[in-house]
Amino acid sequence: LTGCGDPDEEAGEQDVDPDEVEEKLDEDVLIVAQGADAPTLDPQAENDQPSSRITEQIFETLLDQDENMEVQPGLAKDWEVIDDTTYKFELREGVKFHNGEELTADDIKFTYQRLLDEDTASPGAFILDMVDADNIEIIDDYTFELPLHEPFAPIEFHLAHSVTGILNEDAVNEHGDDFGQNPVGTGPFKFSDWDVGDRVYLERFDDHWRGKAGVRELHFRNVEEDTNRTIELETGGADIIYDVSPTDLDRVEEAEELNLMREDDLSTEYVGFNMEVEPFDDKRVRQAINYALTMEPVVENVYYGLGQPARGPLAPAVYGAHEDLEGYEHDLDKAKELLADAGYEDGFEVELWTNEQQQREDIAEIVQGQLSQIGIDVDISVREWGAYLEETAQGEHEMFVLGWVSVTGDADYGLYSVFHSDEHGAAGNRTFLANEEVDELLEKGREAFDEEERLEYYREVQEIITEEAPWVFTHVGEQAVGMRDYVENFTINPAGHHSLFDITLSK
Amino acid sequence: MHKYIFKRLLQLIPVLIGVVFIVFTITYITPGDPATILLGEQAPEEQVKQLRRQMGLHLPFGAQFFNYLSDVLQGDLGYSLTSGRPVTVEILERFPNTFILSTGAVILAVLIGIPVGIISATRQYSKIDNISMLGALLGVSLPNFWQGMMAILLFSVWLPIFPSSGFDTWQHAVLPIVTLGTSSAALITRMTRSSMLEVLRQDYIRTARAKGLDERTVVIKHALKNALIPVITVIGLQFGFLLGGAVLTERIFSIAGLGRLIVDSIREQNFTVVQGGVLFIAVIFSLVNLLVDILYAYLDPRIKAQYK
Amino acid sequence: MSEKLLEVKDLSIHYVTEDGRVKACDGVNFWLNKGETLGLVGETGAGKTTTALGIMNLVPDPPGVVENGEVYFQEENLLEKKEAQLKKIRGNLISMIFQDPMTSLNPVITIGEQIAEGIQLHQNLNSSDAMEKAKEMLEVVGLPKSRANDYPHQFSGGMKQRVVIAIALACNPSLLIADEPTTALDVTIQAQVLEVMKDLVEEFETSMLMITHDLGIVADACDKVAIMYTGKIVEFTDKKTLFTSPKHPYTKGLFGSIPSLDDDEDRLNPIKGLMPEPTELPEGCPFNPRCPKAIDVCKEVHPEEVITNEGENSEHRVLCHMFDSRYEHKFTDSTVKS
Amino acid sequence: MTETKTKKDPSLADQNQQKQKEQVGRSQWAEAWRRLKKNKSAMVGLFLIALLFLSALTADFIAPHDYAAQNYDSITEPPSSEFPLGTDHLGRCILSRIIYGTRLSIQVGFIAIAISLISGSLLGAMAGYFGNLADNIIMRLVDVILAIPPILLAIAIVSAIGPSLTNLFIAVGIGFIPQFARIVRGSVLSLKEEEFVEAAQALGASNKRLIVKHILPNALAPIIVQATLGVAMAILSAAGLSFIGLGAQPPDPEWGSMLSDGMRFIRDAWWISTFPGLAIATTILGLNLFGDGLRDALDPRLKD
Amino acid sequence: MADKLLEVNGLKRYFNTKEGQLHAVDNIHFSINKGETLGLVGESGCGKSTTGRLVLRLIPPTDGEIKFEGQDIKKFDKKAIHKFRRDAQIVFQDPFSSLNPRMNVKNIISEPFEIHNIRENTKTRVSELMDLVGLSSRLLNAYPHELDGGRRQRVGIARALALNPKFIVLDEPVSSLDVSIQAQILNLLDDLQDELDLTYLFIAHDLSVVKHISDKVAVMYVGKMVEMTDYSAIFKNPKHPYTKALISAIPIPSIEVEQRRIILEGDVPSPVNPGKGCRFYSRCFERKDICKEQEPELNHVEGHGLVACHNV
Ligand SMILES: Nc1ncnc2c1ncn2[C@@H]1O[C@H](COP(=O)(O)OP(=O)(O)OP(=O)(O)O)[C@@H](O)[C@H]1O
Ligand SMILES: Nc1ncnc2c1ncn2[C@@H]1O[C@H](COP(=O)(O)OP(=O)(O)OP(=O)(O)O)[C@@H](O)[C@H]1O
Ligand SMILES: [Mg+2]
Ligand SMILES: [Mg+2]
Repeated sequence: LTGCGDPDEEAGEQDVDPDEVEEKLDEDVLIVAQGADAPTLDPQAENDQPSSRITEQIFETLLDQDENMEVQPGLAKDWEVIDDTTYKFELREGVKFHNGEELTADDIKFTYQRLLDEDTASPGAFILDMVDADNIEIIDDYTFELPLHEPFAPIEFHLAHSVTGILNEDAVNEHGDDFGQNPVGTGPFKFSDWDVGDRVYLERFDDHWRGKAGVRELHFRNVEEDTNRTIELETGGADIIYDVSPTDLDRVEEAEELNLMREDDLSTEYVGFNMEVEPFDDKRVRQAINYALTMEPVVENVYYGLGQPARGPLAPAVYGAHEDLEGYEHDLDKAKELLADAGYEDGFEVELWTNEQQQREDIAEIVQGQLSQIGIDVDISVREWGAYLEETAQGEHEMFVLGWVSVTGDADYGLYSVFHSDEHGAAGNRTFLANEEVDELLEKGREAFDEEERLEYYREVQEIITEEAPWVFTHVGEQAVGMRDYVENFTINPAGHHSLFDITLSK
Repeated sequence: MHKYIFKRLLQLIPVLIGVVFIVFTITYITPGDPATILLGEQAPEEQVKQLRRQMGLHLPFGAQFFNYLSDVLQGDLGYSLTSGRPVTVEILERFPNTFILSTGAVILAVLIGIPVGIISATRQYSKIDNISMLGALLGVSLPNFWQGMMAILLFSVWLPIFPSSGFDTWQHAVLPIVTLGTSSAALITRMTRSSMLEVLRQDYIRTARAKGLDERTVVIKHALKNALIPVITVIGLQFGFLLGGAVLTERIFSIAGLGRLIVDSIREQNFTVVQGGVLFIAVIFSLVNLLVDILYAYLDPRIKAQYK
Repeated sequence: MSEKLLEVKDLSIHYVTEDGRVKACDGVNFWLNKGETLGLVGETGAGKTTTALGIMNLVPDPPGVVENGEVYFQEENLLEKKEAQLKKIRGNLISMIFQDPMTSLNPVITIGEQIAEGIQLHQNLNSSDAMEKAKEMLEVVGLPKSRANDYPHQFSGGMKQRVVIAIALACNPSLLIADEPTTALDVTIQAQVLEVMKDLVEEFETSMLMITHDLGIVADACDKVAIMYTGKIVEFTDKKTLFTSPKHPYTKGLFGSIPSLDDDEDRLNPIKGLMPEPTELPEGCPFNPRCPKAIDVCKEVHPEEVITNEGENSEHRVLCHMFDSRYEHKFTDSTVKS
Repeated sequence: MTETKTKKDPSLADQNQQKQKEQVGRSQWAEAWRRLKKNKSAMVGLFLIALLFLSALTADFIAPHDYAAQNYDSITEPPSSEFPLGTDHLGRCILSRIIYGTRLSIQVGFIAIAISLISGSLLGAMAGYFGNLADNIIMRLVDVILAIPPILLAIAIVSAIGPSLTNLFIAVGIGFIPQFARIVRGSVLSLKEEEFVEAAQALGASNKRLIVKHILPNALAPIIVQATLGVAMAILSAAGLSFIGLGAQPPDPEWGSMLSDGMRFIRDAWWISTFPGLAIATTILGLNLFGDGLRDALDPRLKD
Repeated sequence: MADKLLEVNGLKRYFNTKEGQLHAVDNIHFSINKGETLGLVGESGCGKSTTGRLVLRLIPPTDGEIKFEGQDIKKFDKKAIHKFRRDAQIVFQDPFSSLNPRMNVKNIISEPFEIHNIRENTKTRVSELMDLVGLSSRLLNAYPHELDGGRRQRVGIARALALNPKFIVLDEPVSSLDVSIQAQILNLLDDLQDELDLTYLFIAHDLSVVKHISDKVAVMYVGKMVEMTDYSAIFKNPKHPYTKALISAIPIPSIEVEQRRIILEGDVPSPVNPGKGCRFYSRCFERKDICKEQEPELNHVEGHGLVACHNV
């Protein structure tokens, strides 16, 4: 069992006193546990949270976002807008890849071209859809111009997204198909080993441009069961755990040697209507359901107080979220009235779909329970994920429970795909909302370079969406990170992939 | 004997082709499209189509199946849709864990099950018999994942003796092996007992007793070998079952095993891994069965005589 | 009169089952001298095997219970002995050949080993010496030494039976109990096996209790005969007396049931009816429902053993009211005629 | 028979006729039942199964609450007089859910086994009776099913046809086909050689009659035993599938999904998963006890 | 010459086994006259039951001709077979396995009527049959496991008689029974034959039983017929050495006759791929060189019958 250790480690140990190594190991190793393994560490090959949380440590993006989701310099130390569709970037000098090569503008071009190349078949390609990578103009090693196909105001957010992490051309070519198992980036930690399905081993990259990270080694463990993750934290099998189970929040909070950090995230859960089928083509019905549902029980019973009831389509942490939206109050009489207006005084029967995910199933059950009070008879159907996505994309559904994460932390990402009529189906708009006003406002938002103007468009569109009620906004997510009390300087990031550069351990 | 083994190996071929066919069909009719999965939900239609063509997914079922089958026959199980790595590599990476887990569980089960079964049978209806039979019944009655969770609460939380997840050191292996082993042990105990009872009724046991042999010799030398055949069948089936069926235990204890790989792949619609994984387990399972049959021959010369 | 090697006194063994109590062996008395062969004859279920197991103290418990009686072997009561002592006797001083050669050999152990096992145990030999001895025993029963490493399924029925005999005689026992040793065999093979047995018993001076249902075998191989019916010995005497002047109606009925090779009888003269259910034996004499001579007293009173012919070299015991002085007179001439 | 002289065998004048008259005509089933009745643990098993059926039938009357009613005022409450086994995270009465759940468990167990029993027996009977090619093809097919671990097979099937209760039955059922096919084939192979089958053949009986009247009824005992034990295993597999989210549809109170859903509360609210777990264990215990007893009762070798 | 009910010529039946071709029945001839009994004896595995099955067309012969009432049964069409199944019946050796344990006596005995679509008066017919074989009517609802061997065998016989057959194969019908019961059944079979004008093929390994019931006796040895003659001749004056040994081996329940046994060497040889030469060669006490090389023909011996031996 122990034999599957790292060969390098053995080699390295030879000239050091083993006892010392033991000690050092113990002190300088940070173990993070999350609920899934990363399928690959090629940032372009996956677009999922477990992978991003690791690739975030290995790769860096041109721009960065701080804990308030505001854009900060990343590998680019400066940038300017030349015109609507052209940006000029200036890179930091002396940034080293883990293989020793220095970062140049060529690497940026290579990275973006690879991401957009059809052969790469990257699930994250759409993030840079608007970028014309082939025509990136390299001015010198540290300066280049980035052309866009069309004006795209939120581009900075996109350039900070983890799929755009900068790769080294030589390393990619060297490892070919195995790059995902041998990632090479510029980040503060470099890849060292991987027990697939179990643990990823990272080591501090001593030549990082910001200096040395706080810990010598960083391990990401895969502990799927929520309860077990907490147990691992309690028993010292992990120093930090992500996604503390709602039921364990109190336990972690109250334990003396453990700390809990909570932070709103960028996700919104919703119950959507298929607006192309009866009776949900009638706004009154959608509104009635909105009035009939109260989401306090969801937060309370499903998430144990983690997160809050949603009052609009965007999580408050998202740039551009409308903070003053009131949503719908809980008013059964009004709901019944609206239903009667729409001709459904006796209610109706409806199928509510969800995928097999505990919280969504619970939400479905709560919705079922609450809607029975206004005579709507809900039949829950739990679908397998693939089938669920496919069938909801094709509009075979009536009502469904789903969520959306504004991964870039910007309103455009949080609204365009799910509410624009160009995005019907698989692209994200599974309610089939088609509202010209909404479309227009969303398009304007993309092109408005004036912050105030842009925010105004989004305010307006969020109000319309609330009024149109394609969704019942159920829940805004909150992430909870548990850690041992000796873990210091952890900063939590709303996007979920936290930078671990600063962390030190004071055991 | 060699000829027999060879013949059996030959007979495996149609079975395995059948397995390939069934798994392939199941994954084929499963809704969800590998290309979409690979590219993510937000990928543009064009790109998806392109990829489908590239993967040969536009072909009719028969053609796809034969393409796959001919690849398999050449030892190529394809590439994982999520990680892009060869399926064979992914499987072989996971297999040692699963193997240690199931072998450990089977060994534990045999070490408990056979002696307890023998004692129960030789003292039929005694207190020991009743207690062990009740234990065995409970062992098969309690869902495995529940037992696993209880084991974690008991031995990782309340009495922190063993780690609750991961699979790095021998300590990690203890709880999952015990969890899996107990239910198998329960089965083996029951089988051993009934098989022993049956054998102890036989005339040759009476003959052995009439020779004046002491009871130990009668039970161990004369009865056990005869009673072992059905027990070995159960052990073989159990082992095969554990290889692919330890999914729940692997999940509870966060062990990167084969069963979990396949289940995760099913959920991610990572079809190539599902197909390869199931095929791999089927091969191992069939080999275990063959091994069991060969073991029969060593236990029972009559069976050996039939293997031609 | 030579010494009694075995004497069974008032042995009763019952099987307690759900359906009731089977008195498989019920007050059995007989004895056997050194060097003699006693034939124990009876139909299926009469209790022959049970009696034999009783002597070996191997009655399966449960359901069997030894209710009563003594079994004297070399003047010691076996039923009072401890299991450890019995183990020294079993297979050593007393051996038993079981009914079915097909099932009484362990299919997964070589026959050499099965013979050697007992030798090793009782004669304190090491395993290779014991195996040597086992091979000799094989030759004694007419099988080549080389087959010691074969398994039972490689032998024919007759050969297996010879192996069983070799096992039984391996330690040169004083008493051999042979439970229908040839019933499962073909006639010509039966003749071979019987011949081997007779020779060996003579050679080793072994006394034998031969259980059978075939009066032909008794005529061939035995010195004494005990006829058993529903757990009781109904007639016990020497062979000659039995064949020349059988007394019990059941014994006579048996003779009448056997087709003769010499005469051309048109119809056989069988005992009427069937053996009663072992759990529901009739009142009085258990044979009374089938007995051509039964009178009222037979239906009411249990017969007691009557010893006649005491003058000769053997006793002649009969379990029948007809010979009991108390009831003799009640049997009129008309009923006695048969 | 045209002309028959009545010739009564005198042996028939049986003395204990009276006693025998009561017994005569007791089929082997009746005989087995009589033996079963004497087996204490089998009767305990039967009692537990009866309890199961009873609560399934009378759920509407005996359940204290609606199984789906959510009470936000009493979330995850420990056992109390109002909720004898406590409530779950949506404030639903666990006792009521368990009581209603018997219906589903019975369905899962019995329907899944019915599926595998019917198809397995049919396949096994055909393989055994016709032999040769049919035997080879069918048994290889069975080997194929057997070679795929049942839980993977079930997951694959459920993923392919969608997770619903019916599909769960089918998925679990298919996994059990090999067991029945093998048992039935084995019995048929040996029964085929029995003299009573040959006797019927000598009378001119058709293949159909031979299978239906002579072979299958005699193969029934091991099938029934396997079925009782199979029901237990099916309930367990269904619970396992529920654990990975492939079970019943909420809010259906299927025990396996109650148990697995409650698992995340195990440290704070043990009652949510423990009681369904006990319900499963008790049911399976009952079925196993009964099945074991039945095996003993039906096995003629154990008669003496 | 009397009517030949059954005539068998050159009958062969080989089985393919793992070890090779098993000559279960190898070129035998015999015939049975109407109303007579042919006794067929031989050691276990010599092909007696196979012969019985062949003549009833329960298994097809490898070669040879079987004529029933002068007609080749191989050529029977479906209808003729159905008729044949009424005329020819079988009673098996083992009364425990030859009755379906799930059917009661009534069902067993009435099954032939069901199969042959005889619907009228089945009830009376069944009770007549039970009377005939001496079964009490209170056993009508009994199941086989409730009956003892003798009664079971009577049920088997009743079933065989149900369709008024002309011919019955009795495949060791008494060998598993106790002597007293055996005698009762033998008497019954005798009576039935007289009463119903039945023809029997009586298979047994017990010569005294065969002698008691048969008109003619045929002796088989490893698939071959070695001798066939009148029942008295075979006992008084056996010609084939195997027959001699067989007869001498019977234990005679009498102390008056001093038996002189012929003890044969070795075991019955395997019927798989028998070589050339006489099959009895290995055990024969009168063997000659020719016996090893050449298989003896079944020849007619004047005033005796058929014998297959080079010495005769
Ligand atoms: N283990 C047992 N349990 C219950 N009853 C038994 C047992 N063994 C024998 N019996 C019954 O005891 C009676 C005598 O049986 P036993 O075997 O001694 O007869 P047997 O004379 O040897 O018969 P056979 O000639 O068939 O061997 C029978 O009625 C039998 O059913
Ligand atoms: N279906 C079969 N397949 C292969 N071999 C067979 C088959 N039936 C019979 N045999 C073989 O044919 C030979 C003759 O068998 P058969 O049953 O006719 O013997 P038998 O004289 O009736 O013997 P027994 O006295 O033991 O009943 C035996 O060696 C037997 O093993
Ligand atoms: Mg006996
Ligand atoms: Mg036969």
